[in-house]
Amino acid sequence: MRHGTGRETAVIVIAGVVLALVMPLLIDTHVLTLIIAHGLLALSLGLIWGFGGVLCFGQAAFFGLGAYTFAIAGINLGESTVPVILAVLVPAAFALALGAMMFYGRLGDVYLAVITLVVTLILYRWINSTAGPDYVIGSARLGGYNGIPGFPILNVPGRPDLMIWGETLYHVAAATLLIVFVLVTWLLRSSFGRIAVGIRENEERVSLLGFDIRARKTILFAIGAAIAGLAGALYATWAEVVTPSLFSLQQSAEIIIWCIVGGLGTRFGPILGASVLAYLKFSLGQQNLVDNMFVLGLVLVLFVLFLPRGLAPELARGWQRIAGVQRKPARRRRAPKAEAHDG
Amino acid sequence: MDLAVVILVEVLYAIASLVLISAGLAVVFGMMKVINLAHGEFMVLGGYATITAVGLGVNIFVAMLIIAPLVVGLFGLIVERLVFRHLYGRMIDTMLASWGLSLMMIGAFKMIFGNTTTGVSGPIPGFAVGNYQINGYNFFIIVVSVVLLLAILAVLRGTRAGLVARGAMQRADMASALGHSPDRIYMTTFAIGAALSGLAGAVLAPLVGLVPTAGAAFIAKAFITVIAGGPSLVAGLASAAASFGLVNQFFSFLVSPVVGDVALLVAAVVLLRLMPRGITSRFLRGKL
Amino acid sequence: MAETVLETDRLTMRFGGVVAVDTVSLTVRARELRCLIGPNGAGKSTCFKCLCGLLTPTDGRVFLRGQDTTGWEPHQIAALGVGIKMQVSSVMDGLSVHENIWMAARRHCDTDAARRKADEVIERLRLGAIARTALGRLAHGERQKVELGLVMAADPWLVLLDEPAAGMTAEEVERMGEIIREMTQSAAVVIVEHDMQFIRSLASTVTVFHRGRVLMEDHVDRVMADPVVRDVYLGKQA
Amino acid sequence: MTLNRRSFLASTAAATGALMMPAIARAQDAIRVGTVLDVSGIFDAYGTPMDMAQRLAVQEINDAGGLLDRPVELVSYDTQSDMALYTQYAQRLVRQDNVDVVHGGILSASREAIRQTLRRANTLYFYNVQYEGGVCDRNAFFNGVTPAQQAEVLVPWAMSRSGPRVYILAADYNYGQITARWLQKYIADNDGETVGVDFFPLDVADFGSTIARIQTESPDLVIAPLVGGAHLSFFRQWAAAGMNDRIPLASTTMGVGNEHKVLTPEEGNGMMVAYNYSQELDTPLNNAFKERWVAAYGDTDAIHEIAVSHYMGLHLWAEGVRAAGSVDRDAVIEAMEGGLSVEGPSGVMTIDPQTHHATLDVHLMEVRDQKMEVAESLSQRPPVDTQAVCNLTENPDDNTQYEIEF
Repeated sequence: MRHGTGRETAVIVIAGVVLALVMPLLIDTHVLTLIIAHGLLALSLGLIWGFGGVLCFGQAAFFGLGAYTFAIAGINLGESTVPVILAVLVPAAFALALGAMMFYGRLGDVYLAVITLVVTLILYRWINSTAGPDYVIGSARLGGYNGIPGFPILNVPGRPDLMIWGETLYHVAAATLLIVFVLVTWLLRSSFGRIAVGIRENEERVSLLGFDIRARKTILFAIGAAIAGLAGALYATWAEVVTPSLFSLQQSAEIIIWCIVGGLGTRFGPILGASVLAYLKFSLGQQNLVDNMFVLGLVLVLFVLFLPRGLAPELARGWQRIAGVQRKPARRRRAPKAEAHDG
Repeated sequence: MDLAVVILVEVLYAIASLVLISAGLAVVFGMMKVINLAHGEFMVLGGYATITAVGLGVNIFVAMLIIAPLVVGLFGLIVERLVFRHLYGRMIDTMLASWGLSLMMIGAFKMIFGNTTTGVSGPIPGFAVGNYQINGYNFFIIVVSVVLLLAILAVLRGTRAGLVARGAMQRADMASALGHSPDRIYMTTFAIGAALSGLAGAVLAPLVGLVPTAGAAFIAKAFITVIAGGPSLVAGLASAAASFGLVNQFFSFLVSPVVGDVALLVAAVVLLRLMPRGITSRFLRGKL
Repeated sequence: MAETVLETDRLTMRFGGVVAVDTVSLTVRARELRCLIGPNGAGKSTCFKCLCGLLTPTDGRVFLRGQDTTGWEPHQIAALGVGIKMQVSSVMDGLSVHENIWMAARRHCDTDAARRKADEVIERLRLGAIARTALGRLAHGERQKVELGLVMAADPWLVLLDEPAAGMTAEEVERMGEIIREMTQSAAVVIVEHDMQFIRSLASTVTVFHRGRVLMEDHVDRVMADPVVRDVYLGKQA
Repeated sequence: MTLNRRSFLASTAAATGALMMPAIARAQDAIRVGTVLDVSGIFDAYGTPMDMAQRLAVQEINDAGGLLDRPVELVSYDTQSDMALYTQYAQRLVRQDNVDVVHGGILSASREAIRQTLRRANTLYFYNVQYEGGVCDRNAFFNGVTPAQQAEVLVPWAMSRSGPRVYILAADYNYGQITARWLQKYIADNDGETVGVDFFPLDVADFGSTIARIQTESPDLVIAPLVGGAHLSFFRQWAAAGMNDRIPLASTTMGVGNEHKVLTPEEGNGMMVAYNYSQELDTPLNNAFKERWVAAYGDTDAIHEIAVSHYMGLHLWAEGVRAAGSVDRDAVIEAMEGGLSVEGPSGVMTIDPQTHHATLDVHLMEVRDQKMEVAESLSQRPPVDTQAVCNLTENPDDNTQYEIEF
């Protein structure tokens, strides 16, 4: 198994590097960097939903929290290394608290969805009403609807004068995605990851085997939030502005759609979904023929009806047919179990 | 004293509008355990139906109370046949498909009606309470929502369809045991839920400017109200709407409407943490 | 006499006005095989759920190896070394047989040891041919067997089984009996069961539940012969 | 390269292909004007007429032989009322499209989102919308009315027609926040009293409790710088409660997006506003402008004040290029700083070299039957608010938005 993991890592790294070098020939690196940030965000939800069975309607909250943390810490510190670390830690800590509240409260699936959605809305509402001059953190004005422009963008660690942007930012982003992807692979191969999949499959059984599912789900939730926070920081340095729309339900919806379209229960699927749809959205934004919400909605409905497992498993199957490789069949997305009857 | 009356009316109005906003969603959720995330857009469709009908010279009350529910109910019936009936038993998939539908509807509204805020003027004049002026339309909304709740109660209590519905709410297989095909029950329920959403959107249209994206503001509140209400349809709806309406207006008056909204959301989180299965799982058990 | 591994002290569970379990005091010793029987609604399943932490009793206490575990979470009880199998077959459908059993073993040993343990359990249960198959594709009997494997892999000193023989063929029931007897080499086994044929074949001590209370506790043969038991329970069955 | 991209997303190629073509493939010598406007989303009532106006302006410039004998080409992006898209498209305009100037931005939030990006890229920027004032940036020009031009005259006029106790309801973002402070200043300057200030995020649409709260203070006048579609419901609910007969309303924004044409006459009548433009201005230049607009778009329904100021902004810039004889950023800035001036549908507009803001006419108006009737015209008001804090002649590197302090 260890040996297998090593080989898989090597394959991922090689494929990733090749992809990172080839893609700029097809798409502008500026757009690619955005796609990578979205891919990272999709991966974060793909991890907790696809492998942990936790459907979070508010993944955008962690994304926004990461981006805002990066911007606010950047303005106060004047450089970006500590802000990046904080952008990972703050959403993770927030998710730890929120997750503990939800999972230790034994909330069912729908209720989990409601709480995450509501928390996102609260954050959105709150951040949206901070335009007044009293809302400052250190020397950073929160700015309400305006968001925060003009914070220091990513720099070489220890050298605040050496900014990372343009092509270089693309390479840093691609490397970040690759590293996170490898880390997620390792996590899923580890006992923790395999037990998380067990929890997705049958929560009660895993708990009857003696594992504390509440703690494990909380930790997984926090790991997902940490990745989303990192994606937020990446987005912030790319966009050079953070706005409350990062926290919006629209943003959360998009993340879920990326996962569905790409394929749940796979690592690559959500990233693929995010890439395809983010590119589509970017392109649709430049024409007025069809409304892009309409297209996104249509894509979602069609996928749920006709391709509920998403693109990645289908592509994998196509590849297997061509290559004749035998692998384990991809699993179908599970409908949630009936809630445990209460007394 | 006058102020107290004004505040009371505003609180009742807030509760009534929450009931209205949530009724369609509650019926669908109660019967089918499906969260229809296109509910907000169904409401917006009701609003547009009203505005279009009024533009064509129809009496505004006819447009709101008859045309809009019919149009949206019919639309609900069509999408149920086209999309949702393929997804029963796959709860998350149903939710996602309805989300997709909601995005499509927003897009379609933009293409058809444009993105500009539209609306109709309220048909009822304001009137004075002592030194204060109140929006007379508030009373209309309060009346409509009370009538709506009583109507649901009467149907559930007094009719054969209501009996089947109550059975289906308890257990999905109960209805088929009574000799009714679940397929038809689901179809009817969805259409009725959609019609109620259309009614809500139509009745609220004169008060709130209508934009294609207006549904988002409704769905979150409706979602929260329905879930927090818990298993009983009418009692749950009324109790959750009352709690949230009270909290919302209290903070709206004390601080601002934004804080009122945030307080509502915080109340929802606290409530669900304390009563994870909703208010009526602990209180008013066994009521309708 | 062997050490006491499971003890309940006046265990009581009320649902609203209904008393499902009424001051039940049980004692199970190490490596004992004990069956809990009774007609439907007698309270044996509710009692079982109180033992494994799925329900918190209204009154009374549960002790496992002397430790007061009343109100503990199921995972805490399982983590003590208690193997639990519920009435409805409950496994991780999307995972393979090996992955399922590995997970059960993983709680008390490291990854590699858990893999060896899983291999060993699969060997003992003769599941080798389907070790890599996802549980969702298996027949009911096989799934039940895998679930027993989950229990065995945890090296428990107490095993709680709710109707292990339900829905099995005669052959499978026989094999199940063998496995259970094998388990008693290292653990006490408590079984909630309906199937009298099966209970007789196990030839163990039996606790009879009736209306939430313990009616009688004795060897299965004597219980079967008792007229009161026949009246409340067996009489209705016949 | 183009081929690859097309095959990558064949389905959208038809719609987007033109935009993906490398810059070299287009007309070599065209002068490129980049614009970012909300043509869809909740602010499209502002953005769509602005987009129509800019097309008209560019067409006029090209019909007159272009600039410096080169045609002018418009590169427009729809920012979909999403502030995050502004930086995205602004970066695209300067990095990929290599435009010579950027016009656009509607909400102050969008302006602040792109201003720094354009400054860093040394691309000239024109913000052609009324705003809260105070931005001091040599790379940018502003031709919309600011509080000293608008609120300073609107407040005393509205107070003289109602009374001294004023309640302020403002949109909750930089425009509303800063404008509310200016309003408070002018109310105090005119011996009035501000009895309440409330801020509303742009998606608030239910004002029931607010209307009750206002009544507890019983002000003589309500001034409402509210913005966007959701806030329109305030005016409707205000009328529905019968308040429009009891307390007069004034606004610094109502009507900018043609809100007075969406509201019924009963709802809108009597509201007091002050802008640089009204369709009802009976001047030869305005009548000619409306004729050209009708020729292009059929009717005059869409024209509103910021569409006109956007149109004026483009002509101001074109005049700057003509005067400089070049599209080079520094040359155009120097030419503009020479006190450049144009005359158009909204009268004469002259650039103030010290602040890069415009000196312009302001009209006090009252809404009557879905029209803005001019009650009084004040000609050539300088941007004194910004002049008080900003001097680009002395301090050309300044890059701040100054806010009013009490």
